[in-house]
Amino acid sequence: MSTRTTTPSGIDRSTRLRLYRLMVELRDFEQRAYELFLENLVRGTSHLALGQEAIAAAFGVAMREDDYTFCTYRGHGHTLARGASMAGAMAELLGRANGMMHGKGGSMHLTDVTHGAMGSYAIVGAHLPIAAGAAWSAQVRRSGQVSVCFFGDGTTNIGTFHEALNLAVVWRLPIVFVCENNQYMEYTPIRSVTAVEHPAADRASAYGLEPILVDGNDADVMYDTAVKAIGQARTGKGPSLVEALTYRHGGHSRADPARYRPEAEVREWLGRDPVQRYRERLLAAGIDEGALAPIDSEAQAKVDQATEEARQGPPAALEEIEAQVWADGGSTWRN
Amino acid sequence: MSTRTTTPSGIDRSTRLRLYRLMVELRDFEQRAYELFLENLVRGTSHLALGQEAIAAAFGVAMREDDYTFCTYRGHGHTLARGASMAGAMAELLGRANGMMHGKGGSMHLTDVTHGAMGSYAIVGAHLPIAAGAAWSAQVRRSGQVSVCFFGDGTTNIGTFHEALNLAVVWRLPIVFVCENNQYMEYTPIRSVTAVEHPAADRASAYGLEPILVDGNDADVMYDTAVKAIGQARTGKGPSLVEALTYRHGGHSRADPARYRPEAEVREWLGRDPVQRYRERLLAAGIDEGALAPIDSEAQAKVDQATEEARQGPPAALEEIEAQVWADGGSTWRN
Amino acid sequence: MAQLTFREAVAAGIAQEMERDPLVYFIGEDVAAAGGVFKATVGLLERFGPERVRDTPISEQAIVGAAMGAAMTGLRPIVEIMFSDFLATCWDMVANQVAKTRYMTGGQVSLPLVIRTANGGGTRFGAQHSQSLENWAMAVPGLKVLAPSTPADAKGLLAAAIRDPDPVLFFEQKSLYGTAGEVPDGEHLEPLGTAVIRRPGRDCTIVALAAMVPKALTAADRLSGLDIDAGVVDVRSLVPLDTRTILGEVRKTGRLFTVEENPRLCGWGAEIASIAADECFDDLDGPIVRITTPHVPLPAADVLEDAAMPSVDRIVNTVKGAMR
Amino acid sequence: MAQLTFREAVAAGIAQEMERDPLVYFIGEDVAAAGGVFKATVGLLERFGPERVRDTPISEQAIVGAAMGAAMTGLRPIVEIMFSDFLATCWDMVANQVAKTRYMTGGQVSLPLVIRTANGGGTRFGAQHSQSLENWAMAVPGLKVLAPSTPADAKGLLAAAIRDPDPVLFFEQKSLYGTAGEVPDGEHLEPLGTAVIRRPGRDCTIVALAAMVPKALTAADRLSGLDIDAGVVDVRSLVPLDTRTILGEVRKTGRLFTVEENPRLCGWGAEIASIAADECFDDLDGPIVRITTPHVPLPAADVLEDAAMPSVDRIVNTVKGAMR
Ligand SMILES: Cc1ncc(C[n+]2csc(CCOP(=O)(O)OP(=O)(O)O)c2C)c(N)n1
Ligand SMILES: Cc1ncc(C[n+]2csc(CCOP(=O)(O)OP(=O)(O)O)c2C)c(N)n1
Ligand SMILES: [Mg+2]
Ligand SMILES: [Mg+2]
Repeated sequence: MSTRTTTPSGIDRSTRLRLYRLMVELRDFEQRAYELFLENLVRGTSHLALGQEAIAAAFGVAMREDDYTFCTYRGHGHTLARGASMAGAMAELLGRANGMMHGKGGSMHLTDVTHGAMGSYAIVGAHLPIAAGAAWSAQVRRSGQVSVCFFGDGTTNIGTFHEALNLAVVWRLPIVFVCENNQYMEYTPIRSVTAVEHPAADRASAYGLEPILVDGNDADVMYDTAVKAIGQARTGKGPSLVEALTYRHGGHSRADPARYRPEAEVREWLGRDPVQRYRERLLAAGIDEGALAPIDSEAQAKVDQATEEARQGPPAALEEIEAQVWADGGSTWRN
Repeated sequence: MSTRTTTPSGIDRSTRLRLYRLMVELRDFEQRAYELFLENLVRGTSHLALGQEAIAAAFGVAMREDDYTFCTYRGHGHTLARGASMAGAMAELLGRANGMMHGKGGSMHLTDVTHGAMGSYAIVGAHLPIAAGAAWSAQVRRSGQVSVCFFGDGTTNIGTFHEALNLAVVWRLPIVFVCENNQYMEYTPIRSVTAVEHPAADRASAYGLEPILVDGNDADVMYDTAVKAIGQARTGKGPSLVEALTYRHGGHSRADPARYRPEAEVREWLGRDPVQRYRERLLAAGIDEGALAPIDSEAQAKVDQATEEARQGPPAALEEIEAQVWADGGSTWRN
Repeated sequence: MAQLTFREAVAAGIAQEMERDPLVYFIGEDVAAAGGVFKATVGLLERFGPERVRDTPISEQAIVGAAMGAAMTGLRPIVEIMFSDFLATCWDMVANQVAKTRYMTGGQVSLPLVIRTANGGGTRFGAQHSQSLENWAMAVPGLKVLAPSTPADAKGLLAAAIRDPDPVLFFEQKSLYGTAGEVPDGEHLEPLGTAVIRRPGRDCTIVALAAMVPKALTAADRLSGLDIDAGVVDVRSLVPLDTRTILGEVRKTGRLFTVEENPRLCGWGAEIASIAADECFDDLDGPIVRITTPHVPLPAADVLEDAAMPSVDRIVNTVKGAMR
Repeated sequence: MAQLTFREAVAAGIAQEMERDPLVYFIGEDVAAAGGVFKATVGLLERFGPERVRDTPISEQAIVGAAMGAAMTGLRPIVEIMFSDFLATCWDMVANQVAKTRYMTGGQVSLPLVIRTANGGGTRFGAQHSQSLENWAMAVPGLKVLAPSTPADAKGLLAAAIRDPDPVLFFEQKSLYGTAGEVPDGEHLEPLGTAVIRRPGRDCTIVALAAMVPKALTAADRLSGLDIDAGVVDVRSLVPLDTRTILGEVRKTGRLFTVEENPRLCGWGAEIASIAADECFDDLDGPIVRITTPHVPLPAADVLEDAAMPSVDRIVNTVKGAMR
């Protein structure tokens, strides 16, 4: 199996600029989140996807507005890529009242239903069946919506992966499963605990699916892959399972210095930074610096503004503790 | 993929007679169990494997005395095939004090540790990881023991199947996973809910294993398959996943008339009865009626004797209710 | 009023709501073509078709997970988990995902979904198919929990659960499936969060659930012959819990007994006993006594199972002994 | 005596038993090379080698299942479930297989295995990584359940759990990992089934567990300034439960308060309160009061999490209010 690294389809200029913009925004947002963590403003844990931006951005651009995203605790990018409020996300990381979930969920559970970001799930594998359920709902409501479900390499070894894939294929659901193979679980390399080399692609045939193994650090490849898989789902041709090879630049969670990774490996992957690489490719393709520089500075400004808004927010409100257990807004369990 | 139906290896006469004897015993035992159920003596549920005897018998004959068997609620045959007491099994079905587990487990949980029958498990899929654990134990104790784990086609769609297979391969455990594909779950055909045609064999590659699809109604084929897979496990070459095609003659559990199965299908499979077929093959191979008839009558006598012993047993003893929760023999949870 | 069995009442409750609301879907193992292993869903496939009534693979996590995803996006799914014991195989979906997602998202999603399941012992299925697990669900914030004792409640509470905007665990006691009773014709709904005084009593209050209700009623009959006027309250809704009705009775009689099918520790009986020991302390005239299965897995043999579970005899003797 | 942190004491307890018994094996996610995500198993891989200390795939059902199979066949496995919340993903293995198999087989198999897990809140991880779930385990017959509050008990109870012939769920409160205390050098074992009176008291008894113990002790200090002499009992072993010590104190003081980190319904506090309401009824001078987290999933933001969990203030105010 070999990974595709060039884009065959000739993606148009404006789409490529959208891809670039989105990647830069995700990068800047997470770098800022890391700075705020160093300032001790992010109280809870957080899991950054620095280095993995091409995947979230490509799907974000390729999805229809009413499609569904399901992602993990490493889901800032996937959520923002759907158009969710950056200030709302940042405020949630800081535990503020103006957070996307009023401080009740935190970094690991970013959700913005109005933008189709149906939740970030913190128990490995749980969201695969849930995403399949959203696809089932779309199917029987004949809404044409597609469900896209992102997860890591380590997730391919847990039972829900298997159950969700089987159900999705049997019911021919409109869903795209996207495995972001960043080579590691928390601190353990995926190859040391997995029966096959490519944890998702080598298992596609167990569900009657084609293996799809792509360069997850190439925004064009990811975009083509997304368009194709989403198109297949939307036209009733059923699920896909995509394995995108990538790497996280930093540790698993905020406090992890990631010393378990060989230096040469880290260096090699930093050399394949999806943002830098895409910038160079766009320049090489004749899109000039004058088109890219404003995107860079607008992204910074957007993150600055979001950070400012978030920092202005008051701490989460104590009434929230007993709110929204039930649909009536409260938490009463007795009369 | 095609299933093997002839025996290449020239199994010796005495082994073939052992295979035949064991199959006949399992057949007679379960037919008797069914009669006792009709007499209303079997109070709980029971799941018969009439028609599937070749699989349990072949592994029973091929296993070493100290190897481990893990099976399901449909496990009378797998347990008896290890040499467990027939009277103990029958008495357990009748809820008697002389039952194999003193009446505490019932038909679905037959266990005889002294004969390596490590339990019958009634939650679909649960015993696959447990069987892998026994194999892990054998591996690190360097005991040379092999763990054999039987389960149904429907079990291939639950998460534990996936988790156990992956772990077994990664740790290269001495285990044989045996999927008895009898075409149905309870009342639902396996093909209607499974993403691939051969629920186990088509998934072997997801764990880097060879697909093994065999005729589960052919005792010689099953025996060869067992010898090979067990040998591989015992010599440190790791796990196998065997899919054996078979059919249950009756319903899922004692009260199921199995009307959901097409008549022609039932007829076809009854024509492939493993016991009858093996008898005919042995006769054709020159083993004469005089060698087989005594086996038939000895098996009947053995079942008669076991039934008699079971019926003589008093009802389970009330002290058992609070016994053996803990290793001290009791159930005390407070002082 | 028609005379229906409990299992027929279950099917009637589902049918009533599927008829009313095209967004109600029903999935589970062997529920469609076979009508359920307890025959509690017979006829639904024929009536509502294979898109709305579907058999699934054996994969409880996928079943509950799929229902959750569907509930978040506009359907009102009903799922069957064949035996409540199997809830353990999808407990993460139930307890960590379904129960918590509305809260964690600050109320962004609603989860109108019902998980129906066959619960409890008395059928000689052994320890892995006989548990009474309503207390597992009660311990998890975010789940509503119902367990009817009559065919009428099976229909009315199930229909109300389907219509409820929150996730409901609906426990159907296996030993009740064959019992029959009057069930109102036409639309029938029973409100969540309401206990029912099945028998008023002056001397003591027996609080029971599901299959323990008929046993408690028989015990109360026998106790009246011993000059003990015992009332019986059918909890039927553990979450929300009708503490007003329950404590009202306890305050009147001054004595509380609970009858639980589940094993001894941390059951719903302990919860109700603790509430009474806090809020009715001054009204209590004697110890609060819980009658439960001992803290053991349920044995399979008929004589053992019958002796392990609370029986009418045990209720009568316990109450009699404590009321001396 | 050495001064150790709670996390160091956990590692010391494991090391003590692995040194002693070559059949003790230890598996889990990120436990070997990384020394555990809470650094509670640092050094074990180096000391005992990769055969006995092993990293697993992310597959909790396989982890617990494998440990069970190994325990049935001669090993004494220890497994780590990284966060107790993840017990839900393998709850069938824990509650239906591990807990019931000795019983169902009439005692044919022993299951000497320990499931260690990081439990509880206070670390801003949100609702899926902060639950206090010792009551889930307590509700299942066949499981022993421990939750230490000090480094010394972390070592001594964990070592005893490993040596115990039955399955033990060992809950390590995340908020205690960084706390330090004296731990006996050399072999150290604390017996299962024993509660400890951390502070004798005349006026009332506060029963607490794990991270609630230091809070209860601080609250008792403050209450003594208000002329309320409150005793504190550290339960530490929920199964077996030392009712003798607990009820002994309640009988002396006549007042019982429980302090639980878990949500309101069906916690161990309800169990102990119910036992007291039954067996010490005549000794009680007032209502039994439970102090718990409200019945909600735990929120993530620091201010919300702190206000939701029982605090020293809340304990002081509740006891003061009830003792008036
Ligand atoms: C069921 C479960 N087990 C363990 C964990 C702890 N955990 C959180 S993230 C993680 C690693 C996941 O690896 P992968 O799927 O590759 O995703 P990545 O973090 O690399 O994006 C683990 C083990 C969990 N959250 N849920
Ligand atoms: C987790 C779980 N789900 C459902 C069941 C109910 N159940 C018992 S047997 C069975 C069918 C199993 O089919 P298969 O694996 O093919 O085995 P067979 O009965 O055909 O031998 C089902 C669904 C169960 N015991 N456990
Ligand atoms: Mg990864
Ligand atoms: Mg089958």
